[in-house]
Amino acid sequence: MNTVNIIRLEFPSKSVNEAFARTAAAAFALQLDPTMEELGDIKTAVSEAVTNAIVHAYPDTIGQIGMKLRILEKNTLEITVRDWGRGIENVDEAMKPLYTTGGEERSGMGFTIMQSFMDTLRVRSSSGKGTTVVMRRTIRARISGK
Amino acid sequence: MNTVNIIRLEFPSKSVNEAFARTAAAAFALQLDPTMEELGDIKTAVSEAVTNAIVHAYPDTIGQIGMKLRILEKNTLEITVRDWGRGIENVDEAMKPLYTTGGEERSGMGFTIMQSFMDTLRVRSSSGKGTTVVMRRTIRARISGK
Amino acid sequence: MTITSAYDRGRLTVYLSGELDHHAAGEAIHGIGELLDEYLPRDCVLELSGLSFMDSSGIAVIARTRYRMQSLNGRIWIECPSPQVQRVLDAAGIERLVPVTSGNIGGVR
Amino acid sequence: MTITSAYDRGRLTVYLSGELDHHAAGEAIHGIGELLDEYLPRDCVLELSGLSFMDSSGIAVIARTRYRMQSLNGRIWIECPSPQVQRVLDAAGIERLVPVTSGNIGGVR
Ligand SMILES: Nc1ncnc2c1ncn2[C@@H]1O[C@H](COP(=O)(O)OP(=O)(O)O)[C@@H](O)[C@H]1O
Ligand SMILES: Nc1ncnc2c1ncn2[C@@H]1O[C@H](COP(=O)(O)OP(=O)(O)O)[C@@H](O)[C@H]1O
Repeated sequence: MNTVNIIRLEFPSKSVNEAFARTAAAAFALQLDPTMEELGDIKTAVSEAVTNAIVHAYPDTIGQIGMKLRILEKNTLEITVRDWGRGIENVDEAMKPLYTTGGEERSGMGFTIMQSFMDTLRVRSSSGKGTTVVMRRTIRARISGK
Repeated sequence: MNTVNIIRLEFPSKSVNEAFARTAAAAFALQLDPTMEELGDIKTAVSEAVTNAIVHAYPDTIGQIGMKLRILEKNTLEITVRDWGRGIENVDEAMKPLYTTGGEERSGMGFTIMQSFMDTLRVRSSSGKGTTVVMRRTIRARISGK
Repeated sequence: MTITSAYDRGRLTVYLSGELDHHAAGEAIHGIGELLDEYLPRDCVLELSGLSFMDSSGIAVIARTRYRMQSLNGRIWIECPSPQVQRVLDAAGIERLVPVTSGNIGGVR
Repeated sequence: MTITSAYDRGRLTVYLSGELDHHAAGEAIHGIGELLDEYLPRDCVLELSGLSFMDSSGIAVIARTRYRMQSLNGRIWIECPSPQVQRVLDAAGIERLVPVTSGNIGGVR
């Protein structure tokens, strides 16, 4: 698919950047004229993916997180969140609802929420090398003047 | 000065990204608990710098724009906007109020506004190679609970 | 994120407002824990109308609070989530654990 | 950015709302130009209360509209800018060219 627009971001894995990342993704998504509900879904999914990189990829250090926001043909938003951290040994198991290696502050519902709020979710990971999460959501065209 | 937090962004010089860039900068600036007025000033200065890269650096093509957002010690926000476009031959002249090489859609007030809304403004440019604008603004500490 | 509370005859109402993400979750778990320790309430109401954003970190806060209320042999429910918060509650299937009411219904279970 | 307008006995009021940046400026100049051509007004009021953001591109829109009103031998003023817009008007020194009123004062010059 052709890229209509693309933004690349990079930031350190500080939890204060969770809010920045989801707001930036929402600001970009506005170019597709989403509904409030679609915007909320996108913010939530980004928050989950970025939080995972902060909490799980770099548990004891501050590492770098990359985010790529793309608008593809046919009103599709693609969000890629990438880290160069610990990686996931068994992705299928990690994606199951309630599965978590985190403490009492984690619910094990992050991937489940990304999956239910986005149209597609792809996770690639390699132990010790990092994780890449790619999510897509098509924004329905609205009959409206801006 | 030490860097407390840093975000790097890169995006193509499409005018639709002006709104994205200023919203992203404002979302980051929120970490310094600014007033509405300070937030408005930051958005405006970013809009001017990014618009210049879109309009003047790449007049006939789409090029890349880099933006770096840093929080320094003592509540200071530093914003760097960079392009690899046409460059400015005479920076002193270009920064004068009303000076513009743009058409009727430009006012020649971009640098003047950046200067009056930010504490410091530094412009480096080299003809044919590109322009870098570095702006700083210290956010006054407020007596408030979050 | 901000926590305020009201206590009346055995019922503790905890008002969460702002954005509840992982950055805020530790503070929320700690703050709610201190309130529960102080009042040892029979009912705990999580009033979420002021919460403009919540992700799965909020689910962990709710699950943790439910666990604490169970150990007090008390009841817990959620009131007035915004649409975004409701969608996260739905996706996580929270209603199987904690009832959600859209209005201030009081002693509903 | 959205443009609406009202015309009453020689006075055209142009309501700008949303965000007026370079991305929107071309459309604004074009839209206001068409309104001026249609009504050839004696007074032109730029009512900016709905404008949530404006940068120097808005200054160019105002300057261009002033130029057109001069060629019609008419008057022009700005009404009700938000604080952010007022700060940009101030920084650009627009009051030397176009009066700014905070309320709907009518035929003020
Ligand atoms: N970026 C990542 N790097 C390393 N491990 C990850 C990453 N993302 C997820 N995981 C693993 O997958 C598990 C499940 O993730 P998730 O469904 O988001 O729930 P939670 O974050 O609440 O644990 C995590 O507990 C962690 O073990
Ligand atoms: N990034 C840039 N690349 C090339 N030229 C620039 C750049 N930024 C500014 N300039 C030059 O400086 C002039 C003045 O800029 P500015 O004060 O922002 O006013 P305006 O954008 O309205 O022309 C521009 O007209 C242009 O010639």
